[in-house]
Amino acid sequence: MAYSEKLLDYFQNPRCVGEIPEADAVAEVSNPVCGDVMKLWVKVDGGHIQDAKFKAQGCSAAIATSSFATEMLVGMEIERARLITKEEIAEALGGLPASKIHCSVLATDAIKQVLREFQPR
Amino acid sequence: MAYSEKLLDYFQNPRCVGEIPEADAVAEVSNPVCGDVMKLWVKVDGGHIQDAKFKAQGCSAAIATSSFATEMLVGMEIERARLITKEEIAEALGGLPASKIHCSVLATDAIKQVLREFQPR
Amino acid sequence: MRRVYLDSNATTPVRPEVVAAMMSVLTEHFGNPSSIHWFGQHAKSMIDDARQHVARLINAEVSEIVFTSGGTEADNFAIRGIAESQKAKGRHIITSKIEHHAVLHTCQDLEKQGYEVTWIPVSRDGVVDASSVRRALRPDTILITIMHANNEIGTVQPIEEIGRIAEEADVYFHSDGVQSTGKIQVDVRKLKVDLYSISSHKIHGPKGAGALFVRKGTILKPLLTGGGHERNRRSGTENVAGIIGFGQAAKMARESLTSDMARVAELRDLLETALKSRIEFIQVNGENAPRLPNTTNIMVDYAEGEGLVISLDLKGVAVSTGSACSSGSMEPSHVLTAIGKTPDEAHGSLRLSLSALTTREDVEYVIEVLPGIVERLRDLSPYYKKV
Amino acid sequence: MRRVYLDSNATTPVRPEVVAAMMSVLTEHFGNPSSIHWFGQHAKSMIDDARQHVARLINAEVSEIVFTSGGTEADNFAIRGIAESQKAKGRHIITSKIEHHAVLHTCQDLEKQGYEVTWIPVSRDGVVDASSVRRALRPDTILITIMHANNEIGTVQPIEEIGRIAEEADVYFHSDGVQSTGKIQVDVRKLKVDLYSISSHKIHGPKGAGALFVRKGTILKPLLTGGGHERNRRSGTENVAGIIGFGQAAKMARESLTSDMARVAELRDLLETALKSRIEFIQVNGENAPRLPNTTNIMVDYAEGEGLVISLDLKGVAVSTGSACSSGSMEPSHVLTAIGKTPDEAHGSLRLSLSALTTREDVEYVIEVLPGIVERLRDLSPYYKKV
Ligand SMILES: Cc1ncc(COP(=O)(O)O)c(C=O)c1O
Ligand SMILES: Cc1ncc(COP(=O)(O)O)c(C=O)c1O
Repeated sequence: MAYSEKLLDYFQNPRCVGEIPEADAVAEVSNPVCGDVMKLWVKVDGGHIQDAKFKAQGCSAAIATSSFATEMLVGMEIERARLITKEEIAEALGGLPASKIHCSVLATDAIKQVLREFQPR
Repeated sequence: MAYSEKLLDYFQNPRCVGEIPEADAVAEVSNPVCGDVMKLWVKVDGGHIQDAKFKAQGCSAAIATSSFATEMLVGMEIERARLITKEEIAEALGGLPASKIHCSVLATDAIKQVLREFQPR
Repeated sequence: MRRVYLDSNATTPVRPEVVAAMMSVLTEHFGNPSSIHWFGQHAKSMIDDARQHVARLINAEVSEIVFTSGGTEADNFAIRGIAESQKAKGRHIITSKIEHHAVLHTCQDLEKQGYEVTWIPVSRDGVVDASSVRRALRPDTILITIMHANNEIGTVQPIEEIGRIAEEADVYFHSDGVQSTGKIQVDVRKLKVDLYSISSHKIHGPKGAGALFVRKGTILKPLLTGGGHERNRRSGTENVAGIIGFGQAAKMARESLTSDMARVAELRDLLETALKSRIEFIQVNGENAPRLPNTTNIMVDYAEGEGLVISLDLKGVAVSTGSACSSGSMEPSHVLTAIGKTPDEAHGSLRLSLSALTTREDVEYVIEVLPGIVERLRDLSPYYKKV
Repeated sequence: MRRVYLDSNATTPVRPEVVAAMMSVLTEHFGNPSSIHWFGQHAKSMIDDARQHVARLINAEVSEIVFTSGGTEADNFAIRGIAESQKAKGRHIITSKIEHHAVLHTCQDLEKQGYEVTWIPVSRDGVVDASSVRRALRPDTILITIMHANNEIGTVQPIEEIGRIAEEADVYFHSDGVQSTGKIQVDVRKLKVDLYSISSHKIHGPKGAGALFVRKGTILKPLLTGGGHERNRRSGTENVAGIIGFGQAAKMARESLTSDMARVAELRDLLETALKSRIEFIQVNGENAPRLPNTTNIMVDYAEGEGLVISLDLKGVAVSTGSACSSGSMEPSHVLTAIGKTPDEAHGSLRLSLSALTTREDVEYVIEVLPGIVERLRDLSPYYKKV
C-alpha cells in the first residue's frame, strides 16, 4: 500500500463529515483533471473558525486530506487557516505518493475559497 | 543432442581410419566455409573397391560421415560408388541437423574425386 | 484476512503445475538452448515442447510462434516490424480507439515518425464496426491492428470479419489477443490474422513471457537483433523457465477452456446480477456486446473508482479501476471515453475480472461487501441524495 | 555420468537462494506491480528491493536501473535508443570489431538505415586501443559502444580511458557489461559510462531478465512503448519473478565477488597451466591481455572445435567453441578473426569458462579427460604428424 496508516484511517473513518445548515460560508471546488469534488461548510465566531464540515467525492487521498484539513480548521484562527499549505496536510498524513500530491490541493483550494467568501481581501 | 546414436558411434569409434601406402588413388578435399578436411585412399580391383581408408579433421558430423562413407566403399562396385549421395549418407546415419548437411558433402566430394583420379571420364 | 483476487485481466495467479515445470528448469535444466552440449540441447528440446503447446492453443504451426518477453513486446514487434518492413509500400495504419496502451502508444509514436494512423471509433457498447475498417482502407494502408478482446470492458471485436476485409485488401492484419487467449476459442486460421499477440501471465503463466504468432511468409523486421534466436526473428537468450511455464499454462488453458469458462461465465453473471439488484445507480459497460466470460466493468455513480478499489482492498478484495497500466495517471480511461462516457462517469468505474481459479465463495464475498462500501462512499458525496 | 559445467560465459546455473526467492513470487506474490491493491503493491516493493541490489552491484543509483528482458534487449535499447534520440545531431557510431552479436548486428542494422559505423580493430591480444577511439571521433559522432569484457576470450577493454575520451568529446558512451558484471569490480561512475548492459543469467540468476544502466539525464528513445513502466523507459508488465531472482543474484554476486573470483582465477590458472603442459600445439588466446578471471580460450591445432565440444560432452563436460550464439553458423568467430587468426585456426578454438560454483574436482576432471580427446582427434587428422 502506497498510503500511510494515518491516511487510510482518515479515509476509512473520516472526521467532520456533513453539512452545516446555517453556515457562514460554503465553498465547492473540484479538480478538473481527476474530477474529485469537495464541499466545505464553516461557521465563524470572531477571528476563529467555530465549526467546519465537509463532503467529498473522490479518491481515498482526496477524502482523507479533505477530512483532515476540515478537522484542522475547527477552532483555528482565521489568519492561521490562511496559511495552511498542501505540504502541511500531506506531511501530517504521513506523505502522499507523487501521483497523489494534487489531491491535497483540493482541500487548500476549498479553504482559500471559503475564507474568501465571508471576508474578501 | 542433435545427433543420432549411430552418428555419435561413428564419431567416437570411426571405422576405416588410416592410410593405404600403395593406394590406387588418393583424394583430398576441404570445405572452404567450415574448414573441414578429408583425405581418402582407395585400392581398386577390377570394377570393385577392394579397400578404402580415410583421415579427416573436422566436426563430429564430418568425421562420422567420412568414416561411414569410407566403410560403404569397401567391397563396392565402382559404378555403384559413383551414385552415393549426401542424402544417402545422412539418412543412413539417422539424419543430420540442417546446419550440418554440408558436412556429408565432404565425403561425396572425396568419393567423386578419388574415382576421377584413376579412371577419368 | 480473507483475500479474494478478482483482477485477472491485470494478471493471474500462476498455476501450481506451471510453477513445478519452471522449478525443474531453474534447478536442473539451466543450459543455454544455443549451446550444443547436453545442457543446452535439453533446454532447447523443452522450448520446442512449449512452442507446440502455445501453437496448439491458437491453432498455429510451431514455426509461426515467436517467443517474446510479453504482450507489450509482441505488440511493439508486430506493429513496428510491419511499419519498418512495409514503409516503401506506404505509411498508413488503421487501429481502434480502445486498444491497449502497448498498441495505442506505439501507433502514436509512429505518428510522430511520419506514419498516418486512422483511429476507428467504437459503438456505445465498445465494439468496432468492421465496415468502418473497410472504409478506412487506402492504397497506402500497410497494417490493420485491432484487438481481439478489450482488457477493460471485455468486449470482443469482429476479428473474423475484419480478417476477411484485410485479406481481400491484401493488407497485413495484427490482433492483440492478450485478453482473448485462454478465455475464448482462438483459431488464427479462422480469424485470418497475420500477427497475433499473446501474454503468458494472463493465462496463469509467469510474467515476462509472451509470443507473437507470425503467419508463414510475413515480412517483419526484427525488433531485437543479435544472436539470431527464434529463427532470426527475435534475438536474446531465451527465458527458458518463463517459456516452459508459459507452455504448461497454454497446455492447461487449452485442455480446460470450455469447462473453465462456462463456470467462470456463470460466476460473472451471478456477480453482475447480484450487484445490479443490490446497488442502485450502476451500469454495466459493454453489457449488450459480445463479451469475455470473465470480465465485468461497472460504472458506479456518486463514487470514485480509486476509493472503491482501496476500500475493497482494505477488505482483502483485489479489483481495479480503468486499466492496470495507467493506475499512476489521473486521466480518465480512453476506453470509457471512447464508449461515450464523460470523465466524471469514467472515474467511477470498477473492473472485476475472474479466472479459472475464482471460486463461488470469492464472488459471494464481493457481493456481500461491495454494497456497503458504495453506500459509505456515496454518503460522503456532496451530490448524492438518498431516494 | 559425472557432469561438469565449464560454459559459464554462455549461461550459469541458478543459485538455490535465487530459486527460493523466485518461488515466493511464483506461488504467493503474483500481483501486477501496476495494481494499486495489496497484491500489486507487494510485488512493486519487491521490485524496488531488486533494483537496489542491481544498482549497488555497479554503483548506480536506483533510478538509473531500467529492467529489460536480458542483455540483448539492453544492448538494442541503448544503441537504437541513442541512434534515434540523437539523429538530429549526427549519425556516426564508433564500436569495436569484437562486440557480441547483440551489438554487432544492431550496428550493422543501423548501417543499413543510413548510420555510419567505425569498427575499431583490436590488438593480437584482443584489446582495443583507446587512442584509436579518440582518433575515430568526428563532429557527428553520437555514440561510442565498446564492450567491457569479451565473451569469447575474456579480454577486458580500457573502458575507464575510453570513458574519459567520451566525456571530453561529449559523446554518449555505452558499454556492454554482460560478461564483466559479477566477475570484476564494476563502478559505472569510475568508468564514466552513460549506458551499461547487464544480464541476469550470466551471474547465476534466471534467463529473461537484464538491465540497462541509464545515467541520469540521458536522452534515450524507448524501444518498447505501452503502459509506461520503468518510469516510461521500458513498457511491459515486469517479469517479477525474473527480476527478483536477478536482484538476489546481484546481491550475492556483490557480497562474494572478491573471494569467489580469487578462487575462480586460481582454478582457471591451474586449468590453463595443466592443459598447456599436457597438450602440445595449443595457444591461449588473449593470454597477455587483462582478462576475466574465469575464462580461458585455447586454440588447439590439428583438431576442430565442435568435435572437441562433442567429445567432451560425451564425457559429461560442457564447454563451447566460439560464441554460444553462433553455434548454428559455420563462419569462423569474428572475435578470433579480429585478433588475427586464420579461419582454420579459429575453427580449433575451445572456450572453457568457470563460475563461482565451479569446483577443483570439475577442473581436475577436465585436465584428466581433455588430453586424450585431443590426441584421438589429432590421430584422425591427415595433417597431424606426431613429433
Ligand atoms: C489487451 C492487452 N494487450 C497488451 C497487454 C500487455 O501485455 P504484457 O502485460 O505482457 O506486457 C495487456 C496487459 O496488460 C493487455 O491487456
Ligand atoms: C557480451 C555479451 N553481450 C550480450 C549478451 C546477450 O545477453 P542475453 O543472453 O541476456 O540476451 C551476451 C550473452 O550471450 C554476452 O556475452
